[in-house]
Amino acid sequence: MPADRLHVSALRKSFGANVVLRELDFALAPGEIHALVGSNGAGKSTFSKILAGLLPRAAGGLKLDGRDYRPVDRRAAHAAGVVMVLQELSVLPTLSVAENLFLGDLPARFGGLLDIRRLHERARAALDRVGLGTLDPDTPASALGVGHQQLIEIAAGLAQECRVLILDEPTAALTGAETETLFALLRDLRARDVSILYISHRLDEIAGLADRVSVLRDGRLVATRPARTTSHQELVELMAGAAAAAITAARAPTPGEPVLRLRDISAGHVVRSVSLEVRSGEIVGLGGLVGAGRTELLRAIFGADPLDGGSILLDADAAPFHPTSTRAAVQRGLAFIPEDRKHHGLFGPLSVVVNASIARLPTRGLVVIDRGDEAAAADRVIAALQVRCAGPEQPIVELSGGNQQKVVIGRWLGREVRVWLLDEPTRGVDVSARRGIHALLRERAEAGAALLVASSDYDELAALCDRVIVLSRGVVAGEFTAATLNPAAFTTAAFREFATAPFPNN
Amino acid sequence: MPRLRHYSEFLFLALLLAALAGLFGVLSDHFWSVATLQTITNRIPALALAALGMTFVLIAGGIDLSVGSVSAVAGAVFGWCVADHNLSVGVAFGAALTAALGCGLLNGTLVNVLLMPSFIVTLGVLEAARGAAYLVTGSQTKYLGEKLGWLQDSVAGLGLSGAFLLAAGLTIGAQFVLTRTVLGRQMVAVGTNAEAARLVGISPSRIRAIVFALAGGLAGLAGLCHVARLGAADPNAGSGIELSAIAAAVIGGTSLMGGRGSMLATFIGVLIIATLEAGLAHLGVSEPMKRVATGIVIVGAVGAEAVRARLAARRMRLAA
Amino acid sequence: MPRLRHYSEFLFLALLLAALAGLFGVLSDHFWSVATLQTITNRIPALALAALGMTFVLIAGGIDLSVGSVSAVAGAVFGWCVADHNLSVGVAFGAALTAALGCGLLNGTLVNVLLMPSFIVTLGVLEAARGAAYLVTGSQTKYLGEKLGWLQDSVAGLGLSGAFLLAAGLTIGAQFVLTRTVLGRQMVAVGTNAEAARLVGISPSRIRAIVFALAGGLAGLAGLCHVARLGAADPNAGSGIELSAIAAAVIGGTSLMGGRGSMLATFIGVLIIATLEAGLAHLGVSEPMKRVATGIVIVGAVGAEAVRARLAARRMRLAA
Amino acid sequence: RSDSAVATSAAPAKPRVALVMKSLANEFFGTMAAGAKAHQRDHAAGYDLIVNGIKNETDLGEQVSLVEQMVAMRVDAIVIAPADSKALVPVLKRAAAAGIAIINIDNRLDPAALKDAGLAVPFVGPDNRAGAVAVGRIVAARLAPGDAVAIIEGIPTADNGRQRRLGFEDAIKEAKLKLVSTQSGQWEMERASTVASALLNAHADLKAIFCGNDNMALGAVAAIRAAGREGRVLVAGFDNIKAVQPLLASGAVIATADQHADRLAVFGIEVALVALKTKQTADRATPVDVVTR
Ligand SMILES: Nc1ncnc2c1ncn2[C@@H]1O[C@H](COP(=O)(O)OP(=O)(O)OP(=O)(O)O)[C@@H](O)[C@H]1O
Ligand SMILES: Nc1ncnc2c1ncn2[C@@H]1O[C@H](COP(=O)(O)OP(=O)(O)OP(=O)(O)O)[C@@H](O)[C@H]1O
Ligand SMILES: [Mg+2]
Ligand SMILES: [Mg+2]
Repeated sequence: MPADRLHVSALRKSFGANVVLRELDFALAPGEIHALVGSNGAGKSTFSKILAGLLPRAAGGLKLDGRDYRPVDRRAAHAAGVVMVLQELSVLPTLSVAENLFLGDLPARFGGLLDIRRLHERARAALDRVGLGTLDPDTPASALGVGHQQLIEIAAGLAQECRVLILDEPTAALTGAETETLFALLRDLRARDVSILYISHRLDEIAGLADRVSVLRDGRLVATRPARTTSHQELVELMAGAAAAAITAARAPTPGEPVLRLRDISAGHVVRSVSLEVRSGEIVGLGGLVGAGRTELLRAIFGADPLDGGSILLDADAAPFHPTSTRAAVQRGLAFIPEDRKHHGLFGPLSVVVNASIARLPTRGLVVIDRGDEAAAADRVIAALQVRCAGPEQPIVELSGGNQQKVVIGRWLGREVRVWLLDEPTRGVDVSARRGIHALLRERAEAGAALLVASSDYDELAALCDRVIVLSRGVVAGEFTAATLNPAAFTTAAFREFATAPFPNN
Repeated sequence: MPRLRHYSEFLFLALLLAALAGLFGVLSDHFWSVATLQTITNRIPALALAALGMTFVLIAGGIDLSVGSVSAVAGAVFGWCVADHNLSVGVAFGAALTAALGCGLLNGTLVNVLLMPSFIVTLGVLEAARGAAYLVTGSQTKYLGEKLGWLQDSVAGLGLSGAFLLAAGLTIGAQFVLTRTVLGRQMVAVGTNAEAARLVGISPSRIRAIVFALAGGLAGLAGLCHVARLGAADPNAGSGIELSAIAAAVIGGTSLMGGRGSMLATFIGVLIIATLEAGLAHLGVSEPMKRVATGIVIVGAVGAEAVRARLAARRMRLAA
Repeated sequence: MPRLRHYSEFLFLALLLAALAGLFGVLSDHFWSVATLQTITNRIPALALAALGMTFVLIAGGIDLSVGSVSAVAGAVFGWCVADHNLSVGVAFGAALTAALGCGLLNGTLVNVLLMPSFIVTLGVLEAARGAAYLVTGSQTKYLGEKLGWLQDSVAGLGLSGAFLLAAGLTIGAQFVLTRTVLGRQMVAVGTNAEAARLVGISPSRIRAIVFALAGGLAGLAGLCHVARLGAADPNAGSGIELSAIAAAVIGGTSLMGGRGSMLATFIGVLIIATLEAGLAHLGVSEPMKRVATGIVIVGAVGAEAVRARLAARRMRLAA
Repeated sequence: RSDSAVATSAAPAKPRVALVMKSLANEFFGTMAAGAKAHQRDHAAGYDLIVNGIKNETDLGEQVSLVEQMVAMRVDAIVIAPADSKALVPVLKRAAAAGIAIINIDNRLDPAALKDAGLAVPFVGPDNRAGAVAVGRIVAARLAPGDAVAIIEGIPTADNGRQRRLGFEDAIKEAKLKLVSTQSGQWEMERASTVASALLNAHADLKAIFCGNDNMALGAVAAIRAAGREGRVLVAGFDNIKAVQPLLASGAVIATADQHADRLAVFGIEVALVALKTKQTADRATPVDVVTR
């Protein structure tokens, strides 16, 4: 193997008292795809941010092509040829897609005049590469769903000339089709001698894509193995540090009475005439391509967006439940986990306790918060979902993405929830925690709740759900049971309404 | 850790106040006296009450520019009842507070129904309510004499006025509501991230309606304290008080972006502003220099706290 | 599609303006006249220039409460140079603009260095700059006569004053900067999400320094237009103009949260406010009713636009 | 501190007089304060002076605070230009109860309110109404009965503003002129200019504008110039500030009233000093002179 493209030795980083990286050694070869895995909070994002110049102050040695490499900011890293696609979405809704793609480097004439023609040309080329060739570069970014935003971020990263490309969970919001487009691109880059550091919790992707895989645990690199020959189970054990028992969620015996019945629901930009049923004890999956309308459907049921038509029936009620507000929905026993964690789920600067208790505050009398109970409830959430944090008083922004997600789910455990509406519940959650969450959801089902889970991860749908309903451009395009579900049929259904372009704008 | 941080912030504010008082004590002969203290405590209630309401609104992510005008409306209604229609003080008190509460509810309703930024809604209400105060009084100051004297008189033995005790008591109450009740927590949640709050079943509109109503009601009380102090209802009362109230809240560490604030700290902010005014008057500083000094103290107080917070964060990072 | 939405917003504003003008035309006899138009165009430049600067600052995610005081500083310096020291108009002009620019840079520097919210920094500078204006003029109005007449005189044949043409030209220039230059897009980016902008290599401090400097400079020009119009430099000039400027920007659709705004729309906002003032004065409405009407128009204009936008979004969704 | 205490108890103390003004940023009150300070410098042995003003003419609370502050400082006399005729009465009553001599200058305290409070305060100041009548007559002399005129008044809640308006109205009635509109310019040049522009547009036959102060007169002149009606609309002001001198010379403003601002506070202080010595007080009318070119 030739000399390392990137060489990291004894890298250390801590936030306050929280030591995140300890004596980390790592090497990235030229022209390889190197996967990096580890449980939530292991330090993957921190590590890659240091490489990309986003966290300049860290101790230890970094070498790029044999030379000392000390990027002071993202620009310096770009100049050295190191580009990163961030885990957190940072698409700016007030700018156009094209402007978002090249924000750091807008093409200009006469020293400051925006060269719109060149901007659009470059944008079209960049969008084309990620399979969004039909998207108008002038579209305001505010009109894009999370999946498309993720693709824009990837396109922006790929548009930079680079020798090292870092992708932090790029597929977390993507479905199978987009993922395949991305992988083809990455292989192509590898062929052109670009080194790729690929962070993901989807272990199944890794064998097919990466050359080597490294495992991070508690800020240390515990192993680097050839990707193709390392089994899923092996990786999980390396990540967890012990033989983790494979928890396969047991299927519920028989679902009970219907709890949630949808009749001809129309809502949002795409959802039309959707009818479905979820029974007590049942977990129903919602699959589909990016932009299929899963999020819009869930939000409409929860009263977060207006319902444009159709009716929702709860339990055995004859009268439809009209969700006039989320407050009414919560009081009626509904719970919702949003896909956009940062904007719709987190109270960033507030503590883990406050974030964990906000859906149900324990009180003495009617109005006074019982702080003891509140702390105890938060501790229970932290324990039940193995939330990694410096303490319950830590602001939740400082937690890693996966651990934030655990708190967002955990906050509902104190309530009697009849219907769980989960939008991408394990986005950015590590394998063992994902199993934990799946087990938790199964347990809720067994306790009699009805669960509707939108996920872009086929394996998650397959592993978790009793039934899977596929949406295609807002209509129901297929329904599978655990027994009949298979990737080919699933994909056919998902594409049904998108005869040509997957983007509705054109 | 956040607890501790809280106290050090508090201590810092108290030090700032002490430094200011000390400075004036050195510069002026009679500054340190019971009488000065009384002047300051007399000046405080109206601003403190307005600032409490402002802090509620700011914490919930809004802003209320109308507090000054609303306090004038309350005073005007009180004057109209008592001076023009010979109604009893109790009835007038009730009518005045109802009017102020109404203005607050109007603010909240407009913000909720039109989904407009509160800055602009309350700017509109600032104008309209001032007009209303002029209309109610016929643009004339109404002389009332000692009708609200009980608010102004010092309470047995303490040397502090009823209005001051009311303001101090309400500050403590407001702090309790903010930190210990479900409502307070929901205000913080809505101010931090209204959409996330909505998605856990909190109604941001309900919270907004409540904080604007509180701000209106407290502004009304502020107006009545003002009336008590002047012995007259003046339709121009309280103009510009909104900026002082915001300054007090921000000096006290309340975030203009919502989600963060403390009533006790706002109260210290009010004390700082009142001490500054009293001290400058004591020195008989010229008008231009008063303006310059006020500007410097506002920027300085908030700036010093910002620098302190950054240094503390840095120290913590380095210690780790 | 975004283009189209933009135009419909614009059209709506123009309709609002027309409706207001129509209303006054019906209510008052001589309202529709060349003279009224001239009054309005004379009134506009100062507010328009201040509002342009404000829009830049708002778009970049800040707010500038000091524009009124800064415009007074510029006027005061001009008056000091010309009336007290017999300097040439050119020198005085330069000195006045430099002073205003300096205030703007001070704002930007304080915001960047102390990392304080611009609301509070500019509130402090509002006080301090007003004090400075008093100091420079010795708290006296300086009579200047026609020294800046060329700004006020109507330009050959057009019947429009130089100041108006300057303001209109700068509006177009500012709109161009905002939408067609890299700097403008960076302002939008910083105003939308300063952290995300920083991560792609834009320096938010640089952008902030620029927008506050622009706001200061434009406020200075506004102050000079004011001086030209009144033929006198008044240290009390421009007080309260910051709220009118904010109202104009917001009526024009600028977001107080940053990231969104249009200079042309701000200009229409200024026209709406100027028409309202002229119309109310034309009718000879009493001061209280003026206040009430102003409040209603501010809330009404922004509210109507908010309702329109929501209806349009709904229609689009249903049509899709 | 201790030595000053000794000084106070030893020699018969110099009386301390507090001058409480409206906005010192207003040229008129600035001149008043400057006159008082000059007087004190010349009579430094006779008394000490503390001058304070408020930021905003409508912020009564601040002025009340100032009075309380002066009580706290145990001054011997307060000479006050009240920002409001009624609202200052209660606090002045408290000051009087603390044994401080009170002298009212510039803007007269409301007699009814004073009576209600059982307080007697000497008023030393000009008769604004009479001054306005005199100014008004000069303008009226150049007009014919039935001519259209307008008034731009100050803040309607301020008594001196009201007195001036009433004075103008008296003169207008006397000369049988037609008053077409009265609007407030809030004492400000800019607002007055906006109002004047609208008046000029709405009333093509307008012959004169009476302004409650000179700043507003400057605004009115600017509006007249912008409308191209120089020489055809007469303007009258009040206060005789420096900036109005060139306009008086050019005839753009034909008359204003001089209340001798520099001596106004001095008169008050003199009355206060007499009162401290003799415990005798009486109203004292100060001169108002009409100023024309
Ligand atoms: N700004 C910060 N301040 C304090 N602690 C932080 C900060 N950023 C990250 N951390 C901590 O560093 C640790 C590692 O976080 P990091 O985001 O690198 O994890 P990760 O491996 O990417 O996890 P995930 O899979 O959940 O994305 C976490 O414990 C987190 O709480
Ligand atoms: N404001 C808008 N204007 C136009 N189209 C919109 C707007 N908001 C959303 N859409 C479109 O509506 C479609 C439905 O989005 P939704 O988020 O419900 O899909 P999804 O299946 O959850 O996909 P994902 O979350 O992976 O993006 C998407 O194509 C999205 O781009
Ligand atoms: Mg991560
Ligand atoms: Mg979705």
